[in-house]
Amino acid sequence: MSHVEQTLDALRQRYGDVPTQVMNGHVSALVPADKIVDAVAFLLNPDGGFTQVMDVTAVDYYTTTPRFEVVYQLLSHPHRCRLSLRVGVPDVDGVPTVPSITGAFPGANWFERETYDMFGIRFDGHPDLRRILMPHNYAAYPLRRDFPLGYEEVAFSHNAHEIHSRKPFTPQGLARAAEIKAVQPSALVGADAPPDPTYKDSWKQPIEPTGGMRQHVGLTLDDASTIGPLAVSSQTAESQDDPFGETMVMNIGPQHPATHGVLRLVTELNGERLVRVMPDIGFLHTGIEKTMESKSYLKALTCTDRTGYAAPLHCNMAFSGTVEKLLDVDVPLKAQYARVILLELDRISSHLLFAGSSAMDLGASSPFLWAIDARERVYDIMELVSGQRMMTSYIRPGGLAYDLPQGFDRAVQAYLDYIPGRVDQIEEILISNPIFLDRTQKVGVLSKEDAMRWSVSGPIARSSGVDWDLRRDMPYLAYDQVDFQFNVLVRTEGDTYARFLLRLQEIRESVKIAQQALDAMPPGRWMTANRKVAPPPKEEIAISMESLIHHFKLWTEGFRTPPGQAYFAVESPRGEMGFFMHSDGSAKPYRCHQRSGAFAALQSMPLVVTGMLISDLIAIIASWDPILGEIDR
Amino acid sequence: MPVPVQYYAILSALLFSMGVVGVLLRRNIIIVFMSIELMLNAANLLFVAFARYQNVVDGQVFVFFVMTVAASEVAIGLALVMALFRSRQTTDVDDISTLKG
Amino acid sequence: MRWDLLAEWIIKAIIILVLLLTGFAYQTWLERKVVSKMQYRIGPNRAGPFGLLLPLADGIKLIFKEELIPAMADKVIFVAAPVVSMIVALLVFAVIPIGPSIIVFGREVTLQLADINVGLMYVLAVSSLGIYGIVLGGWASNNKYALLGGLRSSAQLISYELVLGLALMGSVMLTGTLSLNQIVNAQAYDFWNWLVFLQPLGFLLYVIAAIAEVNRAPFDLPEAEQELTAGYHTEYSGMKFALFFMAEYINMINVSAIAVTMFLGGWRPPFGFIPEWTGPIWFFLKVLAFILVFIWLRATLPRLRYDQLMNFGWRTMLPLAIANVVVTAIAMALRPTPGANTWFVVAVGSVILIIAALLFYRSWSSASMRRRAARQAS
Amino acid sequence: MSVLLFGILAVLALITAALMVTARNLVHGVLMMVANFAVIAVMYITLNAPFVAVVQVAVYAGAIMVLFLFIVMLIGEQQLTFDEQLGGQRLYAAVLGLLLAGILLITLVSAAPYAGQSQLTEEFIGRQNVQLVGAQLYTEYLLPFEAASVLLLIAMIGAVVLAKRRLL
Repeated sequence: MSHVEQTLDALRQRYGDVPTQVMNGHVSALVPADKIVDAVAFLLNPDGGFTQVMDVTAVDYYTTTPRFEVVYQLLSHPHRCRLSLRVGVPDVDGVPTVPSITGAFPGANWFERETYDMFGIRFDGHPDLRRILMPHNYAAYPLRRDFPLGYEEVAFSHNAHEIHSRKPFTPQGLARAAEIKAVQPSALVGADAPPDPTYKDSWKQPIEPTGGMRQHVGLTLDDASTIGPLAVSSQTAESQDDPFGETMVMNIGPQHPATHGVLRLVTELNGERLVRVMPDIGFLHTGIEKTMESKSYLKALTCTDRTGYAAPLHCNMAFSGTVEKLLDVDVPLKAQYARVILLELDRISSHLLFAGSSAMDLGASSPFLWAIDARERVYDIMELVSGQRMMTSYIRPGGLAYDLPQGFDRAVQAYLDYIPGRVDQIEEILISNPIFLDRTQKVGVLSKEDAMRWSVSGPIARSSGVDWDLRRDMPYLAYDQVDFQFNVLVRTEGDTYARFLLRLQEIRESVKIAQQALDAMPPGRWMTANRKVAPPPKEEIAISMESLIHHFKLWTEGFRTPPGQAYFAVESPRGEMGFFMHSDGSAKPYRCHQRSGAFAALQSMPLVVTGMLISDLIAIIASWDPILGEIDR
Repeated sequence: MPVPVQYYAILSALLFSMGVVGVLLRRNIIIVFMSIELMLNAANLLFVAFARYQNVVDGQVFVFFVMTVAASEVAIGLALVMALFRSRQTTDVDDISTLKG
Repeated sequence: MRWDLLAEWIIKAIIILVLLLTGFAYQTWLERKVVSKMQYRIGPNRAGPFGLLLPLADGIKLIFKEELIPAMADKVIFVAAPVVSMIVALLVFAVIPIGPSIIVFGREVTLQLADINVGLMYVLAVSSLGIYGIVLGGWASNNKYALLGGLRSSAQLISYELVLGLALMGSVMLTGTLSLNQIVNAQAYDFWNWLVFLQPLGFLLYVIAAIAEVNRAPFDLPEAEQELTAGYHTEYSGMKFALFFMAEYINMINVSAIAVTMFLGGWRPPFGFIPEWTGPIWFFLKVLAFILVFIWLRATLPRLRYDQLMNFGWRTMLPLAIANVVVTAIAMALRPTPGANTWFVVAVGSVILIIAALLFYRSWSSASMRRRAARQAS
Repeated sequence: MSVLLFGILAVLALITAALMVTARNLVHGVLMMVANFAVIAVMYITLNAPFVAVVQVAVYAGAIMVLFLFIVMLIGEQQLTFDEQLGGQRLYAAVLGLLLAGILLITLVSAAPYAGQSQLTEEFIGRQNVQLVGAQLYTEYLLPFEAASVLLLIAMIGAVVLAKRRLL
């Protein structure tokens, strides 16, 4: 009896009837709403066997009651399994409300904020329930199914005023939104059933967050002080030497050379020493999840490239893997090997970007350009295989977009021969430099416990001593079919130096994997033979009417997935990159949620910065390797 | 035509008086400090001028001593300003007239 | 009033100005070219052959760029700050000898604007004013990054100026003069008379302090773009920014020229048999070598952190500089007859000092590491 | 010529001093003080005291006033400026200042002729100035010199102690 079954039995004993769903290995259990905190706390203790909550999100079953379901993805490191908990969300005072699990697992903090932001679900007991991705005074919940899809009008100087006055966050916009009652949201969404009168225009009704809607513009440190890690650091700040009895608040970002995108950090400084730091994200939020929910699976795939743009193939892979899990298709071995090679190249390119930019943030410019040079050569290979350098969308549900080109193995082999030398070079100029060591060692130490509690995964967790790598522990693709010889590198220091060195050395492990996959690549098809997913071959279309029709249907309408839920994750360069998908049986994902490693990891950054200097903060941000496209989505 | 030494004496006297007026007139401790520096500077000028007209360098040597004193005074004085500002949040000399900490 | 002398000064001043400004322009070109070679890049190659017209293009771009003055800035000081920086940078070169006396149109002309008897003190005094441009620029911008950059630089410059001055004192004691011309003459005629061999530690300390003085990597904290966006010149654009930029590069030339003059025999050729009129060429080559070292360091080293910089300055550099002066003084007092054995005593003293320095740095860094580890653990 | 130069310098020195004393903005005050020191330094050069002049610039302008500036910026210029309510004090200050200026003028101007011959020996104070000052400083004034260095040391320690203490 597997651990998941044991757990389900235990849950049934505790809560009576626990309806479960199983879909191709994805097990989910419906838990009573008032028991969710108890359930999570029970599962996360050593007896429960689960260690981390990897993801929290919601599904909007528009027109049914309860309308919302919150979905929790639990991961067990010792038993190497996942369990999904679902909770039907009851209404309290007209507002969908569930208890927050942040008390039992602090790492759910940002996930719950995002769910609140996107669905308007209130999490009782959450320490800091504010909008996270949308503007703080945004008056709607965009991932609700009845939220109308629109488009962004481009504001030119001649019409900027008019357009801005229509925005939902301006007073005029709010007034207009109240006026326009004629527009039926359902008409825009294209839903079949008439909307439930209880929820009519519900996407527009503002929900008071705990503590009332904040009137002031932007975030203040009063807000910040209520957040978990910041509240801790503000206590230590009292005991620090404060020469003037006051501190300075400084904004780092969103436009700042060292924030790796549009990340804003509200910092409270005592001289140059950090008292508190509060990350503020969402500047790059483009509603990718909403967009994906309105597109067929193949078109939605192209959106994933645009999220984790430093490692786009991993996003492709996580998405395709989830869809394959829903479809239960077999991917041919050649495609799997090719995917492994490309994913490892992708990882190398992402880690190179990290190594270069974090060296650059410490003031060393040469390693940056060496790394970028090496990274361009990965793009050359990507261009060779897909015709695109960055947004390849090459890995697709069922296999690859098209066959590998001639010369692929030669190009990869040349790169694999070349890259270790370049890595040595970057490592040598930095690791042998006492200034670099002084800047990074013992800076920003993240403890193993904190890494676990804050849902951190991937290289950051590994450099804090968490021995966990999905490629080894929950293998996917060819990782489970072939015994690739590679080491999961684990360091115990947990400082910036460990995070830097670990990623750099992971490049060598990636080279090993890619080399073995390249040597052992079997011949065969690049795409699954399942005609429900893969188009018929070109030569068949020329002679068969049915094939042509099928091809046409596949490219216009897309393939349909069986109804159900699935969660699938890959080991991306920034930790666990997972997709949660709910399918209603149509050709579009009913709910598609991307779980990004960088998003989860970034919320733990304020833990380690107290007492550090601004310069250290720069090094720490770099070592967290945030990619804002992936964080904001 | 060389400059008569009286001219230097007049200039020095005027600068010194300005320093005194600054100390009397202003209550901002930093300006008061700078006024004291101005007075020392006026004295220095006279030292150098007289040394020049007596064809000796003793006056110039004295300038160094004055500068040493000025530097010490500034080091201590500014440290005091910092300390006072820490405890009282002010640099108004009238607010810090008591000796109580 | 000697009008001919005045005319000579004006002509020399103009020549120095032109040399410094062209030197600045081609220094930027050189830096980009050299750094690009170190980073597997091509570097400037569009404007003219080998990108040689790039400085010109840069200048035109900067002149025509919009000049922004932040609304809440102190306008007068905001405009004055880069000018102060630039003027101070240009003033320093006035006392540096770049060649021997030559006969032009039957008139003996020294290749130096002013041979004043307190030349070295003048250099130190004037370069200590350079800080005002940076601090005021940072303050007047009314920008927190700029203010932090200004504060950082004032603390940094004050700390390293002490070392800078003390590092030069050993040479002054050995030559017994503050006049740069006489210091150069004291290092005649062959290269083994250069003061760098008598003052190796002084030379080393000077070079490190000089890098800190001109805010170059790895001491470029006041303008660390990743931390303070651009530090004190965050708000500057157009020509005002260009003035700051020029001041920084001309200061690089200045400190290199001082290093050459004080330690590497100034304009003197390395061997006595080379004719003296080649002096300016040797001077140029030596300064160029220094600038290449500056560029090399920039391409290689990461930046220090602020507290590390301060620790290094006060706990390592300053004691060593003082020790260097003391050892030099003892060596001079001990020499039996003037000129004899100085060589030996000072050289031995310096070697001992270098060993001491290495040991000192080792113990200091490991001690601070242990302290920090203890603090982290508690 | 030299009287003209003196006149210009004297006017500049007086203007900068006056602006410093009356400055509303502390940074401007500090800058005026720096300008004043620079003007006086030029005056020292005309008085054949180049060493004193460069030391004046290096010590006063390069170190002491930077320290002032540093403090002003560290604490914050806005926090250091406040409305100074002086009332009747202003009148007394002006009267006393004028009185003092008068007394000083009378005393100094009448004393000046006794200062010595105004005949100058260029070779005495010219090129050898540094050596002369140094020789005087380290022979005749050795004791005061040592005393001054001890004073500096005490000041340094005092400043460190004051700055280190949490509360006064």
